[in-house]
Amino acid sequence: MNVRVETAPFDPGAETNAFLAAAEGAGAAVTFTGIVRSLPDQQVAILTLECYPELAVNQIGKIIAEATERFRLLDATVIHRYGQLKAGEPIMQVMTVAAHRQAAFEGAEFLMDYLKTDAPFWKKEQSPDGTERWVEAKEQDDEARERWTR
Amino acid sequence: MNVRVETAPFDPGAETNAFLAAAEGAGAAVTFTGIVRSLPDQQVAILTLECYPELAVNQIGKIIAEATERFRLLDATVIHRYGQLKAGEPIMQVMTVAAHRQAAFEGAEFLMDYLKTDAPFWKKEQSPDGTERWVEAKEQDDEARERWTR
Amino acid sequence: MKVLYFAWLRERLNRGEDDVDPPAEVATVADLIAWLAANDEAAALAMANPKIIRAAVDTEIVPHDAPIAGAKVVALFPPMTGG
Amino acid sequence: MKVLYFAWLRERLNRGEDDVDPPAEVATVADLIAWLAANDEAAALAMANPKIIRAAVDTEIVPHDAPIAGAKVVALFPPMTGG
Repeated sequence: MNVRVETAPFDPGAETNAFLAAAEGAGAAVTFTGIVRSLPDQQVAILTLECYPELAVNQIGKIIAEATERFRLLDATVIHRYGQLKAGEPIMQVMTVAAHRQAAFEGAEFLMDYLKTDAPFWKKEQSPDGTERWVEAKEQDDEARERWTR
Repeated sequence: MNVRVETAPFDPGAETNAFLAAAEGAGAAVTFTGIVRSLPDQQVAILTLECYPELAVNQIGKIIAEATERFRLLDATVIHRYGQLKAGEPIMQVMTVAAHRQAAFEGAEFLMDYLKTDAPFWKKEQSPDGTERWVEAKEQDDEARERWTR
Repeated sequence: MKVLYFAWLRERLNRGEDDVDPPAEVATVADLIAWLAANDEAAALAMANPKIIRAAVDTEIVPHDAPIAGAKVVALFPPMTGG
Repeated sequence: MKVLYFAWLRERLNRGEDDVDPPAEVATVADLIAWLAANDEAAALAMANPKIIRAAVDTEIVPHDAPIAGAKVVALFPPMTGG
């Protein structure tokens, strides 16, 4: 299990390879990479992630521990950046490995759903013209998380 | 969209990075890597994948086209090896990218479920003592695929 | 017409393919399987349970009632175990 | 006791933290929010709708009825938007 909350950029593929190298005997690995999105009708020049790092490490550790037990993951890692990011840059990455594909997929989705609502990061988007806005929490993210408690 | 059916080993992280580089403006990317599994109670020294390559390329192309349309994927790639593989080696990799995480996850799971049952590969396991056995198709794989038709 | 065999079907027949020229009344995949089994003891054993045999005609997966007229390559194989 | 503010709460208050020494009857997170609002106009405006404020006490996320006695750091922040 590994949690990294940091400002520095990371290399998604290199992280996946390092994660896979440590997971011998496993059958299925899932990597999710979140990238700063810029849509034609909602252009983002800079995404600023504010963070409460001590709480983030604590919360993410708990979420990984729960996912690991629930889905019998052999290993899981979460990398989450904060600070100023440009469009196209990786924001965060979740990696899971398990004996079977369903567990690896469900573990990664569980981690993502909880990270969206329970990890202390706050996104502020700056459009190319300099306008800033805080990203609002989405009801659908709460719903996505709720499916794991049903 | 990219389909590769080949015997050569591939580098999972390098493939993810190449895939991500081509997918600008996207928000969510999922990579699934299937690895030759060797469990203590079911040790596998060599996994031989038999393949009908012309049919595999054809079938995987159809499955990707369906996933792309259904989940509005921005891009998807499937790499599937055949021939003799050792425990711990990557067998195959599915990569999807979409604007939102749910689509990227569902697209990758859809591709995996269909690859298990509809792509012409046949696995034969050889244990360390040389015993060989063909892997049997699993009912649960048929069920996993069926969920997409409900 | 070329008939390809894969996996344990190939092993049980001890060959990867046949070149065959079935008569016109062999119209479907099911007919072809029955005809192959009728003409070869190993095929009769290997395909004793036709239900578990999957088929492709000219690199398209098809059901057993699919026609084979004009086909260049028919492939017969067990359930797939890819991924 | 240190109180940390994040995201738009920090911006609206124009500061990232306060050092406070609330009286003993300020027993819970809800009490603390009400007490901060009662003593500061900017806080009153920023926390006008306490329901949307989340809280952590000593790096544990807690509900509004959680006690704050003995806490070193209480953090107040809007709903999280990570991932």
